[in-house]
Amino acid sequence: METEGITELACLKNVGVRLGDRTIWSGASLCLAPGTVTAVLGPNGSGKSTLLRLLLGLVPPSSGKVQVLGRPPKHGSAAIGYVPQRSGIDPDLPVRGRDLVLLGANGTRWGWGLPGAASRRRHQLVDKALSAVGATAYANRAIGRLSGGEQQRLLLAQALVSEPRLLFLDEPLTSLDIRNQVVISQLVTNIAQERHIGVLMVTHDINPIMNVVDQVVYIARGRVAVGRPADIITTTALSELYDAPVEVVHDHRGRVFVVGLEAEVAHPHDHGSTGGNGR
Amino acid sequence: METEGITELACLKNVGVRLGDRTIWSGASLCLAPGTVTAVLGPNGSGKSTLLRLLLGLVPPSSGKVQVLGRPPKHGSAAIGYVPQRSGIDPDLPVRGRDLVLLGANGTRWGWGLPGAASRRRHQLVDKALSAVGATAYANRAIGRLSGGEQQRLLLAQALVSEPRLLFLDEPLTSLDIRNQVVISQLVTNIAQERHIGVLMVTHDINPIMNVVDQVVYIARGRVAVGRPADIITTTALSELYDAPVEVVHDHRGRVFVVGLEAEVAHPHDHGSTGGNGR
Amino acid sequence: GLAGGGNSTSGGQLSVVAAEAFWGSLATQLGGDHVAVTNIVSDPHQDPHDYESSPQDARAFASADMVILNGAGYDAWAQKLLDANPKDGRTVLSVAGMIGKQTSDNPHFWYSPTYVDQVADQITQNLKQLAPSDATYFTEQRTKFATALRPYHDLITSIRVQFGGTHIAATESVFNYMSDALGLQIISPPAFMRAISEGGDPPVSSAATFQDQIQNHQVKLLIYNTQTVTSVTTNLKQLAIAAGVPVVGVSETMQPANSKFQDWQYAQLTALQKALKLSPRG
Amino acid sequence: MTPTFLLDTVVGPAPSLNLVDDIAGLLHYQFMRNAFEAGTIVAIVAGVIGYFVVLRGLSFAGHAVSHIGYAGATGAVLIGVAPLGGLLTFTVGAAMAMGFLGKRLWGRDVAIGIVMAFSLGLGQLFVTLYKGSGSTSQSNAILFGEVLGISRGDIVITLGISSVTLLLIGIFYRQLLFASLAAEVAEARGVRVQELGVVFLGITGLAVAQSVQVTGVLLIFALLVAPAAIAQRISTRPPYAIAISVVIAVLFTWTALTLAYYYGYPVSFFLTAIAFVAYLVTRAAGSTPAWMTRLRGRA
Amino acid sequence: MTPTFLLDTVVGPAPSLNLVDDIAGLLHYQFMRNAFEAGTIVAIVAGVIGYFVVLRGLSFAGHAVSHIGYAGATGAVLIGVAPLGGLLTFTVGAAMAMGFLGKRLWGRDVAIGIVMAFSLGLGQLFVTLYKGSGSTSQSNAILFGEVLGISRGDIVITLGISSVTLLLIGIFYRQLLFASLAAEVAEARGVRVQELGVVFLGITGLAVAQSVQVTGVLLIFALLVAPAAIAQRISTRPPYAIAISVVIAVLFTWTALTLAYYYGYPVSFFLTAIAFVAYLVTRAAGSTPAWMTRLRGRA
Ligand SMILES: Nc1ncnc2c1ncn2[C@@H]1O[C@H](COP(=O)(O)OP(=O)(O)OP(=O)(O)O)[C@@H](O)[C@H]1O
Ligand SMILES: Nc1ncnc2c1ncn2[C@@H]1O[C@H](COP(=O)(O)OP(=O)(O)OP(=O)(O)O)[C@@H](O)[C@H]1O
Ligand SMILES: [Mg+2]
Ligand SMILES: [Mg+2]
Ligand SMILES: [Zn+2]
Repeated sequence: METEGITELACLKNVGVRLGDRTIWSGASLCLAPGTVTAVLGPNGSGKSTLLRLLLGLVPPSSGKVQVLGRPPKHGSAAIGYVPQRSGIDPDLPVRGRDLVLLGANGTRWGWGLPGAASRRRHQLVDKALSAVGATAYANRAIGRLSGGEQQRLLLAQALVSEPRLLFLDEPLTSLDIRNQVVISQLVTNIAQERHIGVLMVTHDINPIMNVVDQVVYIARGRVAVGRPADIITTTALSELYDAPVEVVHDHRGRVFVVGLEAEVAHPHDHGSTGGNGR
Repeated sequence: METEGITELACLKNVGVRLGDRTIWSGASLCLAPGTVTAVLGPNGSGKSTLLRLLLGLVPPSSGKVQVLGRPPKHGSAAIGYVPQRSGIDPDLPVRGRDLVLLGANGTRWGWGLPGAASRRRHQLVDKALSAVGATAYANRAIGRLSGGEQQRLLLAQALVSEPRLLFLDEPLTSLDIRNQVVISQLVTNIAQERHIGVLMVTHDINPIMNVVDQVVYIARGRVAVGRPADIITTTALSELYDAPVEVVHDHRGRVFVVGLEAEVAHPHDHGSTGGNGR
Repeated sequence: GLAGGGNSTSGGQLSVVAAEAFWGSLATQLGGDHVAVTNIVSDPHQDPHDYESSPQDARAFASADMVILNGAGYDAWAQKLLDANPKDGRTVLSVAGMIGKQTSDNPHFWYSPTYVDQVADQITQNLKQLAPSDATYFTEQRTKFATALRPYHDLITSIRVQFGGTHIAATESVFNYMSDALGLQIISPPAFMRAISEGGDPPVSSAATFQDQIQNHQVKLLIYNTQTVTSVTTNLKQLAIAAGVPVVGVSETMQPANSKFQDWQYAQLTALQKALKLSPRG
Repeated sequence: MTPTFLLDTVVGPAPSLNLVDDIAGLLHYQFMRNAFEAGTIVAIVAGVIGYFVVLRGLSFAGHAVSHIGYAGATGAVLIGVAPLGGLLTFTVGAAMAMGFLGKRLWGRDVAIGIVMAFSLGLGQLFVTLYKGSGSTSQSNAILFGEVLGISRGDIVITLGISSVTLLLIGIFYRQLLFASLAAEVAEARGVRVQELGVVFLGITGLAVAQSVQVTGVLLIFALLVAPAAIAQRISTRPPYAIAISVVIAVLFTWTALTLAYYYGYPVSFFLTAIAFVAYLVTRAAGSTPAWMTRLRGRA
Repeated sequence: MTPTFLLDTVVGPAPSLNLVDDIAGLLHYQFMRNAFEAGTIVAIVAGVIGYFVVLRGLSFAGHAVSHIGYAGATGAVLIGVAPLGGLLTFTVGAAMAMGFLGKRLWGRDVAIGIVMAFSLGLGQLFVTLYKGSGSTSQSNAILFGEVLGISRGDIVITLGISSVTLLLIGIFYRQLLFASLAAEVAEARGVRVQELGVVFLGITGLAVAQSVQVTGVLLIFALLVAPAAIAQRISTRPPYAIAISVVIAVLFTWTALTLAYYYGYPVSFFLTAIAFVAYLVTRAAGSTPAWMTRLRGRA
């Protein structure tokens, strides 16, 4: 953050955003540097997905200045890899997963796409990406019939294969089994460093990405806080952010875990309710 | 499990299931007892959601015997609350979240639903459920426009309000912020105990439900293992199950955490690949 | 040919509404200045998906003293407009009803010189009943009209004498009554003509037969309905022209729309006669 | 050039400024009274069924039904039975076939399209097979109603079938709504989603086929789609939205009939134009503005 | 009763068992040669465009376009310009309006329905304004082609417009596919999803309008929907599925023309019946069986 300058891939300066007649959040200032991973955290409905859509140019800022890859974002960008929160893939979609991934590589291009060196290279890229997310086994099956986690991995492969300069991932670990949560967060970090791209990743579960994050963006109660993980992932800071007692614990290898303090949690409006004791 | 008998809400005896031309899993035997919470764990595509759909009677068993609420399941059941993995709610759906929750209470009934004592009681139930999942604030907005986590909570409220004897939740904590993960797993346990119903919950993240689970069902590699959490959530058992080094750690309060051992994890087919170093 | 708003019996005139202008033309000539005639011209070949009466039409039917319909399903909409407005003392003349035809019969009754005379008689009779005091006037008008029709009848007779028995082709059934009257023999495949007049697809084999009949000069001329034009009929027309078979256009409704019935028919018959004379080989 | 035409055909009686006189003028003719009555009944049914048609994305099916009845009536004329029987058999049968073949949103329009095309093809065949002429005029007469040509008998039949339709919708109301909002959950809860889809298409088929017979194709189709689509933008509460849809449908019908009476253009032109403009306006307004939001908050 | 009718009308030449003779017989008439040529061109275009029509759930739009052209042609006749101009203006214009109003799958059928209803209402108005001058038959002739009435000139025009259509699809191919499979992702990646939808509907409008003019409404619609729907059940690889769709469309056309030649029923009946049966068979077979799975594995 402190090194903000010409090398930044994307910057927000005092930005606010409105959807419908509601102000989602305002006063956000942050930058994404090449080779870094930024985690976006915050309670449901705080506007994390909206931040991604703003950076993609699919939602306009209501105030402030947004620069992405050197210009204000507009109508998306072929240089940005994107995994949405909801895939919206129809169960009956009669197309292979592999084809969706291939479109990640060439779906923004014009023309039919003749065979040739470029096409072969793209097919190799697709194979690599499928293998990296562990989707090779089911890449040739109709995508709609796949399980939630299988679809999620194909969407990730689709984003990786696009050779992006920025990677926006909206809860990319959703529906993934533990093992793949680890594999894929590792993968994303490696890619960020090797290719020198910026990664912005929305997540609720800090564990799988704890040691790969360079910057944390917290969105809550209409405000956006940005900082280093070490400064923000503390019991005090998180408890305040989530309006709930959150404890940060460390295991015997020194890694960090954030745990809600179950005993003390109760719903503010309806203390101790179980949602159905009225029967 | 050992107390299998007439009080069981649902039982599988040596059941197998096929989808298309693939055997998803076979040889599953398990029972759901009233007042207990069963967690379903397993890698992506192992057939967890399929187990739920089987118990709902939406997928037929290819072998073995299935009994749910005293008879073989068929075409779903009004006595079962259900939260699917993918909501499939259209972004433009012009209906309030509250109405969906209300349909959870009366959507299987015939007729128009005249106002009266029963109707008032249902509306109270709806209000309680909304408040329990913390959805009161946005329950009157069009459901399609809500954030992923907000929709997820409404789906949960919909399942809770149906006064079910069985509750099938497919990754119900997906997209929920940490705080609500805690609130809702607590809520589900309480309901299971208070109302004496059986809960079957698919999850990847064991943490939020670790201390509420009575039984664990592991599905992997076509086999289904069932046992007490203490027997199964061990470093050895899980590492074998997930085909990956998994460590089970405890924090200073004595709670259990399952952590993938990142340093040792690599994709089996493509060791050390980052999915895109071919560029 | 647009319908006026003609409200009920104005200035001592009887108000007559004709569903089709060709019947209206008869009524106009038979009623003279004692009758105000409103014609509801509507294209019979319109896709019923795309057809609708206007409120003026409905009002005209509602307030008429006498209504003339073709019937036999040809103007079912008109029957509907009548049913929607039951009115005492309104005379309804359905041509099909009068001559005892069903919905399954060829409804192009105005192409039959016999039916035309019968309808004229019936109109006169109805007018007399509606306005008994004008009875003599209407009798005079009927006589005048008979005179006006004479060239038409004479031409029919002359064609029958000269060309009776000749084989001809027709793209659809509009001309059938007239060809009977003329003694001409339409040998085109009935399945083809039926399909065209019903707005259907003609069977391939019937199209092939039709084409053969033209190219092999089995027919002396082609009768062509200028108002049910499809690409198939256009093609046949061009084929006929190429093969030197004369093509005579006939229209379903009066052309031009404001002409007199007998002038319209006479012009068509003259063209037919000319074509028969021109036609190569007997 | 158009203005000339427009001025040219304004031949209707001019409205006075006296409301009572104007209404009396409007209802002077039996055909206008009948049109208002039957139009209102049809509008109410269309408003209710339309809510579900729009919610379930079934406009195509609603339209296809009017084509399909045509084939049925032609076939009935061919084998010599009452065209109305053929109409209803074909319509309800085809609606059910559509329902069975197109369970989900995706691929349903294919099922509708193929069933519709086949029905039309059969209609063509029937026309060819029919020996006498006049099969089309005969089935036309049965099939395509005219809002200005409605008799008292028509109104009684319309009222009867409409009541049945509304009753059926009432019976299936909550299950239908559940299945439309969250099909997978509804299915899991025991709602027979596919069967319900078939039944609903059958009901729609019945309602549309009988309305087409009375008021014509365009009127019923426009009333089926536009009021419900507008209502869904005004209220997100199903019962309110249905009520709004009914009110809009009735208002559209009355306005179109009145305009058509005073200016000599077809009722269906006014109705579809009103529907189109109203829909555009709602969409343009629907993006956010405050009054709409307030309305939504309440309704 | 039906069998009597069926036997009754078999009036075509009987096929010999000699293939060469049969083909020569089939192609003896110019109109049959033209039908085969134009039918093949139309089938190819329908096979390609149909793939996207089915994938995007646009069958209704494909059908609506043929209604809409009618209004345009009638309007053109009314103001005295060439009907073809009115046809194309209305078709492409309405297709674009549908595209703008119906961005997403949900609510799109409403947009199509309302635009279609309004176009039909306008057509109605034009007919009223032009009453009595044979306007409709003139526009009918322009609008509704017949596969048996195709001239050499028609073939040239068909070939021209078809090439343009295929070229446009080729240009937008990958973006169209991306937008159809995962609209949100494609939009984020910079594909102009909404504009593309409008353009695609415009292309479809062009292709359908011109095919309707040559081969008729039923033929193009059945070819647009059924072959693509079947192909999507056979292969999950887009290029293969498109190729299969084209092959099926061409085979359907040839089979229907041949059957219609030998048995005296309309071409459109055979085509729609073949399409319907083939679709049912593919669906019944599509549930699982081994051969299909093997085929899928390969294609
Ligand atoms: N209709 C179908 N035909 C063939 N295979 C299917 C079908 N539906 C699902 N499958 C496959 O069955 C397997 C099990 O699916 P299921 O959804 O039960 O997995 P899951 O354990 O819930 O996975 P996840 O954790 O990703 O949700 C997957 O590999 C999926 O691709
Ligand atoms: N088009 C819209 N109009 C009005 N409000 C909207 C619209 N789209 C989203 N919202 C609201 O904006 C808020 C932020 O949504 P967003 O999807 O960004 O939340 P999020 O932080 O990603 O939540 P989650 O963790 O549940 O995914 C939510 O309350 C949502 O209901
Ligand atoms: Mg989000
Ligand atoms: Mg699952
Ligand atoms: Zn249509």
